[in-house]
Amino acid sequence: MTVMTLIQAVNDALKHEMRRDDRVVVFGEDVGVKGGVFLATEGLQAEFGKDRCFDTPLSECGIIGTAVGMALYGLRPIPEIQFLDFIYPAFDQIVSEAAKMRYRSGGEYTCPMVIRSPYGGGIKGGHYHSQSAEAYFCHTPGLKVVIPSTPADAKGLLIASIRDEDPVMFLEPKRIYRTLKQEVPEGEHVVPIGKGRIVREGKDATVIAYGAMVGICEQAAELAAKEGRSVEIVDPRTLVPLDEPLILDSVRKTGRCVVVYEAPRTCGYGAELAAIVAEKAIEYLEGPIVRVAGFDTPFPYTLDNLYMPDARRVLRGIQKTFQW
Amino acid sequence: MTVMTLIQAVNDALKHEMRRDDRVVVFGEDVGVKGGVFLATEGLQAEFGKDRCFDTPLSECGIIGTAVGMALYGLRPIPEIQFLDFIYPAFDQIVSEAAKMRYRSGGEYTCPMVIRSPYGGGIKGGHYHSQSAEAYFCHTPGLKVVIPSTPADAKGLLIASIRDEDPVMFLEPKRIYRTLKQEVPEGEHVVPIGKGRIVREGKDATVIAYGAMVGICEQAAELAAKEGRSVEIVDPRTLVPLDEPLILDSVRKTGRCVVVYEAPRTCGYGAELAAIVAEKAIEYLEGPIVRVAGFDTPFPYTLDNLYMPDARRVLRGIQKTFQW
Amino acid sequence: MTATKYLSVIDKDGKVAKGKDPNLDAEELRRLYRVMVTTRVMDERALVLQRQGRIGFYVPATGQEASHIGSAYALRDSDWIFPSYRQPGIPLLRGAKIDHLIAEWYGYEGDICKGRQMPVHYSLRSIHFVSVSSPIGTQISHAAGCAMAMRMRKHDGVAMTYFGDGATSSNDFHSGLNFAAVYRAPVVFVCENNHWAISVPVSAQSGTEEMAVKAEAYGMPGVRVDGNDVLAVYRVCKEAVERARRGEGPTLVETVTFRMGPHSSSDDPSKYRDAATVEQWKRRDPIQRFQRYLQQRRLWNEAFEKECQESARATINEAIKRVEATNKPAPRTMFEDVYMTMPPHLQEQMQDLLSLEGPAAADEGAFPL
Amino acid sequence: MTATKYLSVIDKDGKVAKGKDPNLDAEELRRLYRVMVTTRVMDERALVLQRQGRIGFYVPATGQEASHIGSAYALRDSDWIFPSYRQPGIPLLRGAKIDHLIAEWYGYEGDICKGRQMPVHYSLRSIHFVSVSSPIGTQISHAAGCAMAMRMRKHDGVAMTYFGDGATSSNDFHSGLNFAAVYRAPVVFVCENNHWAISVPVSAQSGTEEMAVKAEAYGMPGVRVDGNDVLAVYRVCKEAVERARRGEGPTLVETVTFRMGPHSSSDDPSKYRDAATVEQWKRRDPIQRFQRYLQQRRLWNEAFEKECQESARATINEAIKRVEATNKPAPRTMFEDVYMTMPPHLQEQMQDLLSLEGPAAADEGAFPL
Ligand SMILES: Cc1ncc(C[n+]2csc(CCOP(=O)(O)OP(=O)(O)O)c2C)c(N)n1
Ligand SMILES: Cc1ncc(C[n+]2csc(CCOP(=O)(O)OP(=O)(O)O)c2C)c(N)n1
Ligand SMILES: [Mg+2]
Ligand SMILES: [Mg+2]
Repeated sequence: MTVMTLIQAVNDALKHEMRRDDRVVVFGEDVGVKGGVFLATEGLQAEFGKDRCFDTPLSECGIIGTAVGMALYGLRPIPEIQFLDFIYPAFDQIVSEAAKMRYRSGGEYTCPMVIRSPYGGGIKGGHYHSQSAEAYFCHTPGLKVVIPSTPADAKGLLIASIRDEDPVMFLEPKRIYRTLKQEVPEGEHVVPIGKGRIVREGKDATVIAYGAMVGICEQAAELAAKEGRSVEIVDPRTLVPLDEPLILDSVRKTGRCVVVYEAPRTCGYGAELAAIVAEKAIEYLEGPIVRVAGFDTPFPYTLDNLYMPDARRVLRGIQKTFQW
Repeated sequence: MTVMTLIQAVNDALKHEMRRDDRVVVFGEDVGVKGGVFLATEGLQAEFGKDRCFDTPLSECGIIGTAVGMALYGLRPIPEIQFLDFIYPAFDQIVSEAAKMRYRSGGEYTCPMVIRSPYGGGIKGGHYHSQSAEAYFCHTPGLKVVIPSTPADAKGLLIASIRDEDPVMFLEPKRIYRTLKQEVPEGEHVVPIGKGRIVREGKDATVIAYGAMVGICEQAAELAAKEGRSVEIVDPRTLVPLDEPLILDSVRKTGRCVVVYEAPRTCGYGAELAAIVAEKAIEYLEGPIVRVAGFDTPFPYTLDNLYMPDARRVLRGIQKTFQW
Repeated sequence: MTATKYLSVIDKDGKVAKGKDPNLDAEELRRLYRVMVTTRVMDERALVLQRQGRIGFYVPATGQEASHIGSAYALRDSDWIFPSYRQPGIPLLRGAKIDHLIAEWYGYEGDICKGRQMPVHYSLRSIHFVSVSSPIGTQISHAAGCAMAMRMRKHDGVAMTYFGDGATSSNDFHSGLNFAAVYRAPVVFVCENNHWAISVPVSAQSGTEEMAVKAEAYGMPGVRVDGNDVLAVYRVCKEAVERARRGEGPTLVETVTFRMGPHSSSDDPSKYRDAATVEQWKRRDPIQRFQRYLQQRRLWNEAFEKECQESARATINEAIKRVEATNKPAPRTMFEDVYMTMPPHLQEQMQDLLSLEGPAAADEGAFPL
Repeated sequence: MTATKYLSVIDKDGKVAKGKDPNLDAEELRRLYRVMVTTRVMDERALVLQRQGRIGFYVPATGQEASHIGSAYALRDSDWIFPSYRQPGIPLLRGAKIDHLIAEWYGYEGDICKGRQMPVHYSLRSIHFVSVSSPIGTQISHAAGCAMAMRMRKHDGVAMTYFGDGATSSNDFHSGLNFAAVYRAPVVFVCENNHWAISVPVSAQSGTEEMAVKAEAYGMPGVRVDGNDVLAVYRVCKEAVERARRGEGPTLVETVTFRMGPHSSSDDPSKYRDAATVEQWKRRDPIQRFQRYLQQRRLWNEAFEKECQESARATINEAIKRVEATNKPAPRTMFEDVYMTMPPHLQEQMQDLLSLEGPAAADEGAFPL
C-alpha cells in the first residue's frame, strides 16, 4: 500500500497497464513532455517512448477518430480529453462510431478504448472547465461510464476499464484529484465494472452519489446524524452498467431516497436513478425521491461554489424526504 | 383551414415566416433545388431566392457554426439537419456556443435560431436514420426543445419557435410526416412554447408521450378502455421548458403514471418526467411510475418495429401501474 | 466536366501510350474486368429488387467501378480498407461471399451485421473491409488511426479509405488528413469525386474545383486521376501505396468520376441535374473503356463478355434465392453485441420484449434518401 | 524560427524600405504605439494580481501585440471581431472601458459577463467584440456566418477572426474557411502562429510548417506576414479587408509571432521549450521594433515613452481600485440570461437556492492550465 492522491492513482494505473500490455497507448493534447495539464500522464513518455505516449494536434475529433482506428487494428488506446468540456468536437466519433461499432458490425469489429477526461467543478474553471457531461454518455448505448470517487477506486476501476473489451468513458472528478489521499494497493488492483459500494451504512435514508459528490454527501450525512437521522450513502462507481440491486436494496431498507449530482438537473443521470427507484421500489418509499443537483444554467465562474451542490443543499434534500 | 400533413404544415410555417420577416433564412444540405429530402423546404428557393434558402457544404459543424454567426449578426437562421442522427458533428457548436452565448455574454449576444431536424424511427432507416436524441438537448441549459405531434401543432409551434429569442431545437417526428392529415389554420397560427395539451381525457392513469408516440399511446388507450381503464394522455409539446403543472395535475388526478418515449431508456427524457413526478406527486401515486421506451441498444434495421414502443408495450405499461 | 488536367492512361480507342501501361498480366486484367462487370450487374439486380419491394433501399455505384476497383487493386489483401457505402466492388475483388453481401441487403439471418444496418453498409472482417457507416466521413480518421497503429507496431500494412467529394467538407476529413500527415501514417485517402453530394454540386461544396489540392493544407502529396480509367487509377494508387509502405507518409488521391445513377434508390436526380451532362459521362463509361483496352490486347471477345455477364447474373440470382429462403434475425439478437457480454439491464429489457404477447406492429415507412 | 519567407516592413534598425510604408499619420502611429504599450502593461499588472491571488487566472499576450493590434487597425470600427482569448489589445484599440475589462478578470458586478467566464473572456457588444469562448476555434465559423449574413443583407461590413496555430486543427477552422470560400464571404481569418499550443509545437500540430498554405485547400489567398511588425501586419490585413469589402471573398492571414510568456498563469513553459529560442524572439520584440520606427520618424522620445507607461499604469491601477471596491454578482444573477425570460423551472431552482440557510461552501481549487 502507498498513500496516493486520485491523480497519482490514475498515473499509477496507466503505468501498470502500459508495462503489462504493449498494445496500450496514451495520447492527447499536452500529455507528452508536459505530462498532461493535471500531470496524469507524467513520466509516461520518458518510460514508454513517443510511440506509446504522444501529443496530438488540437482536435478532439481526430483524437477519438484515430483512437477508433487504432482500436479496430488491435491496440488499446487511452485518449485523454483535456477537459470534458472539450469533448464535444469528438461527440460524433464517440456516439456514432465507437459506441456502435460492435453492434453494427455484428460483433466482428470492436472498439476497446478508455476515454479519460477530468470533469466537474471545483477548480475555479468557470463556464468551460467545470461541466459534468456524464448523462450524454449514459444515454448512449454501447458505452460504459465509470466514475471513481477515491484514489483506490480510481486505480482499480481504470485498470478494469483498460482491460474491458468495450469503449469506456472514464471520468475523473478533478475537484478531488489532490484533496483526497488514501492507501492504494501497489501493483495489480482491479475493481470490477458494474459493482457499486456502500460508502456509509445507515437506516433512515439512502443518498446516491458519485464522483466529487460522495465527499459532500458524507459531510451532509454527518450533519443529518446530528439531527438524529442515519443516512446510507451508495456510490454506484459505474453509471453504465449500473449496480441496480445495491441501490434498490438500500432504498428498500431505508425507505427514502436522495439523488445527488452536480450536472444540470434536467435529464441528468440522477433523473435515471430516480426513475429506476420510482419504477422498481416505489412501494417501499416513505417520502418523495429528492434530487439535489446542479442548476439548469451553464456553469458560472464567480459563483461556482453556489452552483455545485454542497452539504447544506444535500442536508435539506435529506430533510425533504422526511417531510411527507 | 386546410387539410395538411405534418410536413406540409412545416413547409407552410416556413413560408409564412419568411414572408413576414426578411431576416429569416433557411439552409442545409439539399434544401435548395431539391427542397430537402423530405420536401420540408420545397418551393422556398424559388420564392425567396438563393440568399434566403440555400444548399450548404456537407458539414453540420459549419451549418450550425455559421448559423450562430448569422444569429449574432441579427438574422433568424433556420438551419436544417438532414437527419437528427447527423447532428453530432455540430454538437460542440450547439452545446458550447448557441446554448451558452446569451449567458456567457451577460445577455448582450444572443442566438435566436431554430434547428430543424427530422428524428425518430418508423421509415426503415435503421441505425443512422432513426435516432431520438432529444435528451441530449434537454440536458443542455440554454436550449429549448420542441416536438410537435400533429400538423396543426407543427405549424403553430414552428412559428412560435422562429419568433423566439432563444435557440430552439425543433424536432420533427418523421414517422408521422405524412401519415397524419389534419385541418391546419391558414396564415397566422401560433402555439405557445411551454404549454402542453391533453390529448385525451381519462381518470385512471396518465400516459405522457410526445412526437410519434402520441398516436401509439392513443391506440393503447383504446385497448385499455376495452379493459375498463380510462387513460388520460398528456403531450407536453415542448420538453424544455416543460408544462409541469399540466402533467402534475393529471397525475394527481389519476394516481398513475406511464411515460412513453422511443429513445433509449437509460437517461432518456422519460427519466426526467418520471423523476419530476416522483419528487412532486409521489404521494398521489397508486402504482409504480412505468417507463415504456426504446431499448438500450443502437437502432436496428430489420427489427425496428420491435425496437419502437408499440401499443402492446404501452398497454402492458399501463397494466403494470395497476399491479401494485 | 472540369478543365483541370489529370492522369489518363487508356485513350478513347482503348489504346495506351507507351510507358504508361502498368502491364498487368492477362489473367489479372480479365479478373479485374469480371469484377467490374459483376459490380455493375449487382447494382442493376439490386435496384430491381428495391423497386419490387423485396429490399428496402439501395445505393448504386454505377459509373464508379474503375475508381474503387482500380484503387483497391493496388493493395495487398492484408491491407485494410475503410470504405464508404459506394465501393461494392471491393468485396467482390477480395473474394467476399456473395451471400454475405446479399443477406446484408435483406438484413436476414445470414447477414454478418445481423440486420442492424441499411443495405450496402457491409462489414467484412475476413477481408479487412471495415464496417461502413452512414455518417459521412467518419471512416477517414479511422483509417489514419489504423495506419498510425501499423506504424507504431512496425507492421508493413497500408490503410486505404474511400469517401466522396461531399465528405471533404466533414470534420473527419480535416482531422484524418492532419493526423496522418503529422505522424506520416501509411494511408491512402481516395476521394471519389463523382461531382455530386446528393443534389449539391461540387461548386457548392468547395471553393476549389479540385479536391486533390486540399492535400497542400496538410503537407502531403495530392494527385488527381481519371476515375473512369481503371489502369490510371491503379497506377496512381500503386505509387501512393508503395510510398506509404516505404514509410514516406500519406497521399490524397482524387479520382474524377461521375455518379451515373441516383444518389440512392430514393433519389430522383432529374430534379437537380441536366440530362446532357449525364449523357456526356455515359460516353466515358469505365467498363466500356476497359473493354476497348482488353480488346486491343485481344483479351476480350463477345463470348468472354457473355460468360462474364451470365455468370455474374447466375451467381447473384442464386444467392438471392438462398437468402430469400432465410428469416429475419431472432428478436433476441437485437440485444446482442451492444457490449461483449449482455449487462443485466439489457437482459431485463430483452426478457421484457420476449415475454410480450400479441402481434408486433407491422413494418411501415419508406426511406426518402 | 522558420526558414520560409514572409513580409516584413520595419527592419531591425526601425527603417522601412521605400514604397513599403503604409504612411499612417503621426497621431495614428502614436495611438497605435500607446495601445501596444498599454496592452503590455495590462499583462504585467494582471500577472501580478494573479500571483497575489487577487484574480484567479490570466492569459498574457506579451509578444503578440503587433499581430492583433496591427490587424484590427485595418478595420473600420463598425466591422466585427471574433476573437480568441489572446487579443486583449483590441478592446483598448477600440476604446472599450478599462473598468469593463478589469471587472471581467474579477468576475465582479461591473463585469458585462456577470462573472460567468474566466478572466480575459471578454464580451463587448458596444465595440463589436464578440464574446470569447474557451473551446478552441469555434469563433472561426461564427465569423464566416456573420460575414455571410453581411453579404446576404448587402451590408459593407467585414468580419475578422483570430485564432492560434493550434486552432488550425479544429473542426471549425475547416468548416469556417470552407463556408467562407464557397459563399465568398467578407471575412479575414487571422491565424496568430505563436509556435505553440500550450506545450505542443507547430511541428506536432501540422504536416506543414506554414499555416497560410492551408488557404489553398479552400481556394482562397493565404498570406504570411511578420507578426512582430505592426506595419507589415497592418498592410497585409488592410489589403485583405479591402478585398473582402469589395466582395472578392475571404483571406487567410498568418502572422508569424511568438508567445513570449507562459500559455497562461498556470503554465510553466520551461518544462517544454528551451530558453535560447525565447531569447532569440526577445530580440524581435514588436514594441521595441515599432519604437525604433517611431524614433526614426521622430515621433518617439523618452518623455513620450514615460508618459505612455505612466498613464497606462495609472489608468489600470485606478480601475483595479474601483473594481476591487465592488462585489460579486448577486446569487440571483446565476439564473438570469439562460433564456430571455426565466422559465418556471429556473425560477423554482433560484427560489430553492435563495431560501437556503447557513454559510455557502467556500471557494476552492486552483486552475491548472
Ligand atoms: C454527417 C452526415 N450528414 C448528412 C448525411 C446525409 N447524406 C448521405 S449521403 C450524402 C452525400 C454524400 O456525398 P459524397 O460525400 O460526395 O458521397 P457520394 O454519395 O457522392 O458518394 C449526404 C448529405 C450523412 N449521411 N451524414
Ligand atoms: C476544443 C478545445 N480543446 C482543448 C482546449 C485546451 N486548450 C486551451 S488553449 C490550448 C492551446 C491553443 O493553442 P493555439 O490555438 O495555438 O492558441 P494560443 O494559445 O497559442 O494563442 C488548448 C489545447 C480548449 N480550450 N478547447
Ligand atoms: Mg459525391
Ligand atoms: Mg499558438
